[in-house]
Amino acid sequence: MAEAKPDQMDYYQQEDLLKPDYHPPKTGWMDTPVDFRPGSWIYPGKPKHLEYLGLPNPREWAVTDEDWKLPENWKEILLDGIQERLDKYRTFKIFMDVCVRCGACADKCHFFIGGGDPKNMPVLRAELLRSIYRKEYTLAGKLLGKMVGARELTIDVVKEWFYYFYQCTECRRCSVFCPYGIDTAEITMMGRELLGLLGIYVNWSIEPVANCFRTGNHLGIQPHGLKDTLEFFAEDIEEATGVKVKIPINKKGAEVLFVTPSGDFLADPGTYTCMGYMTLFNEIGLDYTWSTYASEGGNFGLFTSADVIKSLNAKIYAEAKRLGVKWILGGECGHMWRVLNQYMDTMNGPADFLEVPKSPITGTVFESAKSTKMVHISEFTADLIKHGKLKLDPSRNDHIRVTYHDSCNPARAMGLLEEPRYILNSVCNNFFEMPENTIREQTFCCGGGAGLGTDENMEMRLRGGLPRGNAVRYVQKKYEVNQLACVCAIDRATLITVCDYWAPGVTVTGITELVVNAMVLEGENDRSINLRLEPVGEQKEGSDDA
Amino acid sequence: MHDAGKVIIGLAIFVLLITFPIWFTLASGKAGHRPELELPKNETQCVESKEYMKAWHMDLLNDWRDAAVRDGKRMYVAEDGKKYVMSLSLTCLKCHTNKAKFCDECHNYVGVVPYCWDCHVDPKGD
Amino acid sequence: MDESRRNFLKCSTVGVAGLGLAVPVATAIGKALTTETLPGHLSAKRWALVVDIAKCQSPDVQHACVEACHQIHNVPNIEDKHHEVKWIWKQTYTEAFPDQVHEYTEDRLKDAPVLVLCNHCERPPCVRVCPTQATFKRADGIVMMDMHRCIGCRYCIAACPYGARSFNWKDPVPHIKNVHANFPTRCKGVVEKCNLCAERLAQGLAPACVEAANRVAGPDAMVFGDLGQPDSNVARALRTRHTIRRKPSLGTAPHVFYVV
Amino acid sequence: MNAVLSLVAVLALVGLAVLGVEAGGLYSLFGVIVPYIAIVLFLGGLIFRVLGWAKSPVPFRIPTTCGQQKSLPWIKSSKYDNPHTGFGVLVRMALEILFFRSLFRNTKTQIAEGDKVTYGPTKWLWMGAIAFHYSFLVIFIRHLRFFTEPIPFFVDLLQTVDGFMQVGVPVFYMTSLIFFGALGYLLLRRLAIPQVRYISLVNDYFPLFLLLGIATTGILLRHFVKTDVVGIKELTLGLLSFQPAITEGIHWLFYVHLFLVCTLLAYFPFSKLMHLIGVFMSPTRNLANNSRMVRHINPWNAPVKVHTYEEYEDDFRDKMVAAGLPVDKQPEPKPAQAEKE
Repeated sequence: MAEAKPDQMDYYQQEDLLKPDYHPPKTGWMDTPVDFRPGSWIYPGKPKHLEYLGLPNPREWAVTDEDWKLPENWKEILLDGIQERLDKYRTFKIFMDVCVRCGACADKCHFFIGGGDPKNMPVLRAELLRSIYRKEYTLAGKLLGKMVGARELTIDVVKEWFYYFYQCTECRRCSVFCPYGIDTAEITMMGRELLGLLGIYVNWSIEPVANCFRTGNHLGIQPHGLKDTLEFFAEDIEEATGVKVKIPINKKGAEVLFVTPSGDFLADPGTYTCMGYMTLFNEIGLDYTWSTYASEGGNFGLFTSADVIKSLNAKIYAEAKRLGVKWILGGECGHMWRVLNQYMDTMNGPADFLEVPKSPITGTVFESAKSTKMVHISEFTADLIKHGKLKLDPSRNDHIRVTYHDSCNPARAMGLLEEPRYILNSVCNNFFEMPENTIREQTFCCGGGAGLGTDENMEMRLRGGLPRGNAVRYVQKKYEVNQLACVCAIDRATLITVCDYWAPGVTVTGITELVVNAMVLEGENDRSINLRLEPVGEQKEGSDDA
Repeated sequence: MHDAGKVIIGLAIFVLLITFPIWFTLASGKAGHRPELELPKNETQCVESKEYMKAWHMDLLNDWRDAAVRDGKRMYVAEDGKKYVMSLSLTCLKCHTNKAKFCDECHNYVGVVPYCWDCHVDPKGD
Repeated sequence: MDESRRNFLKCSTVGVAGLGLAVPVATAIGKALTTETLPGHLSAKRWALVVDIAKCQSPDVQHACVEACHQIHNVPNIEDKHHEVKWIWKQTYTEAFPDQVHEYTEDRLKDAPVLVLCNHCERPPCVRVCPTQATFKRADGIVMMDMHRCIGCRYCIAACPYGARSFNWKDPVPHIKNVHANFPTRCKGVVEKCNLCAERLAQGLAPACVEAANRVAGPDAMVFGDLGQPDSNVARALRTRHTIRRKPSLGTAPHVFYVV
Repeated sequence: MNAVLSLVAVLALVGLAVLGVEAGGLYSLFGVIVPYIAIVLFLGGLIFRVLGWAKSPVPFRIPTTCGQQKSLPWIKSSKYDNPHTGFGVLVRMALEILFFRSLFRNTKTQIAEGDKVTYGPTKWLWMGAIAFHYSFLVIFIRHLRFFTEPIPFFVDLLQTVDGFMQVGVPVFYMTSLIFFGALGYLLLRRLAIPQVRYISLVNDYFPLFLLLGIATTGILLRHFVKTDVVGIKELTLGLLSFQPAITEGIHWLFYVHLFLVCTLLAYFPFSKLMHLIGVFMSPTRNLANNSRMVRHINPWNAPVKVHTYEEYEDDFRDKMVAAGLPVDKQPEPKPAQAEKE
């Protein structure tokens, strides 16, 4: 077997990762330089994507280069950028000023728990920016400098920002515990925007952004490609269930526009979730349509800048208006729902051309979405189940012992906690919760959110995934859990690695996949295989072996 | 959104609370009030010096009560050798005949509520 | 340095601990107290009281004793039995001496009213249980109460086998007919009892009840004196008369004796 | 190091006041001018800082949600941890400000038995914080007896309750002890916990030492170095009725106490102590999670470059047509086809 590389999980020994050194280094944090070891950072954005998006300073460069090829006036750009953001965001100003460094946030961050690097304590992550703010905007900082936590803005500070603002998944767990609600996600977003002013992006998020801008989705799937994909899924659905589903695309006058993260078009197990949507909508006879133009619910703009969020998100309302739908339904995704819940209406609303969402099947009016006009698939499905509109046979999922991972954004930026649990309890007979400090608003990130879910970042993903992985292993040992359900596409991509590493034998699934596997469909076949085209019951044996 | 209204109302409440002593005292018109003590007419000398009594009278009384109640010794020998029976009602109030115009003046002024009078009797009533 | 100050200093030292300021500052506190006893005060090695049951049986005598005591000590007169406060009062012989009576106890004693008060025990259980040393035993045997210290926990009430202690369930002042200015009243929430007229002894006077009993019932109705002196009238009385104590089996060694 | 610097700074302030009053006789400076400057800096600075915060808008509604959202009527929503109404926000803020709700949630993460990550509840920091803040508040209100004439009833009431134990004369206040203990705890944890020590700055130690200095001088003045409190009240009433006059015979320690308090007041608006106001203004806590119900307005919501559907269709029209997908604008007919027709 070839020697494992830093971007492969076999490179890392569990014994090592389980012994993070929580003792801070002897040198003060301002005097401790960043260690750019492979596996702990992400490749920079390629110039072609920056050029396409009209972002500044496109160039070839590497993180390990001494010279990051920053513009001559980089310092001025950053300081102007800070000032601009202080003027634009009260959050930024207050969060710069009120932290008392009580340290309550420290051991709430999955990267700190798994890595022990003090700069991954949310408080210190923020201090990286605060120290510059103090130097430039406070009298004490100007006069007393380091003593009061102020420091000069240097290239090394910029490099440190890059390292640590791309070691934060903007999961907001620390914010739950902060007595002032200081939201590190906000600070990380500001930090990333500032870096962006110098053309410092990571390719893992800026390439999807460029793709999304052009093709409507992160993966760059073109309209005909999307059609092919969905048709391919339809074939699999027919094989699995015997039902031939309709595939409405760009259909004008449909009642509902359905938007989901494009991850569901490409990678397993997201694809099964996608097949789940198609089967579900077909079964209930929903008059809906896919869109090729707005073929992305996710929004890597959230990991880039407010302007990019807005630019990518604008397509959803624009397409809803063009197609003349009544309201919008959103699929299972984490950060997508942060954008839809907290930014969309403000940025691109008002959606006065749409109607308050009303389920055509149950007649339920979704009052809580009366302004955005956008409903979460879990809210929609839970309502269907509550009204008995789905014929369910949960025993079809009896080979699955499932636990539920609250994705950070729906949990802490929205509060979608009960709907998925209600669905899971309705479609599975064996549902087990992970320990209470690791679920709901205290849920742990997968370690790969906010644009960090790439293999070159493997060490940090495994370290950051430790708390979640450990909780999964706990229920795996205690309840023989063999599947982890979630409502997030990034989770469906990154938790596979986390589970394989920390809790091997546990597979990852979306909720809608489980729903459809338990549904009794009209005109169905013997349903001996599930949407994964695996014989029902095989998975359990598989996990027993593991 | 700025929520300017809420911020200004909040600030106003804060300033109003913080400046409470100023407007409260000015409004009461008693800012210039000073305690006026009615001193004994036929006695010029307290058991100890005026300065000592001003600062330490409460400790002296405390010591008196312990000596009288716990040790059974009821006679105080002052710095100058004079002897006094240790009794709030019988000794102190013999000269300071008007509690209201002596004790209470300062106590009320600085908000001291001694619990002496819960039990000890002011012979003149209060 | 006296007891309460020492305790206070203990508390405040904790407060400023670590600042190294407590010691120099504590020494700067006002001067030490010079005190004396009053001229003519009565002292004893061990005070004791002998009550002649027969002589103190008449309502007149008993009334005089109770009145004399309660008047000078500002003991409130509260009708409600639950809230009643008493320093000296009457009980039947049977109630007062339960271990002396039997089914053939003579009629003259059985229901005879006996004056009872705090026994100023040699081994007072009330002192043992008091968490703040508000109740303490003086060297001369008087079981004394320092009202300033009483926190109203009522352990002493539970501990006293003679029911000699009363709790002030409400402010007693409105229930005092004529407030006696020379003696403090009590406040709500403290326990009180007979102090064997410690304040009168300090002035050279016998306890008020003794004075009243002997005035109304004639000499030797109550004999009060120093048991530590073999020739004192109290010592003599105990030597020559048959006396009993209340509930001797409890081992508290009361120093109020009764001539049967 | 930062702790030592802070201690030295506070001791220097003490020395300054002692020297100024004892050696320099600068009573008017320390008794009148400094207090006036301090209160002006405090109020002016605080208003300036708050208006500075308020000048920046809250462009997005980004509450941290700590419970179930309001969605379907049959799902019980968490009214206060994830409020969707103004009233819910009010309760959430009250819980936060009065009871330090978020800190109460605190957990301690440990890796147990080599491979189990555990999260135990820990209330020490919460207890320390509550004890400190509430005793501070009580001490603050208690001091109103020196600043008001007549003294409002609640000040007397508070003093009675606080001195309920009736230990010593003048009675020792329970909050004095609690305040000291809490300050000591907050200082010790800063020094003892490696991570917290690592992040602690002079800005963190200085207020702690300053408050310890204020508390120490205060306790000394009340219990050990008894000075003329009537004179002190005459001084304060003079100050706040804008007829300042120095009273003779006040102990120098009082001027030290006053000077440290003035330092605290002047330092307050320009330090982390502004969390007093910040806690009210934090947008992650004081907004309702109703952004899907009510549109939140961003005042600087500037237009951005968008790839419009028209541009998109222009890019992919041929492929869409070839795949049988509907298009808004039919492709230009090719010349050959035109000929046929």
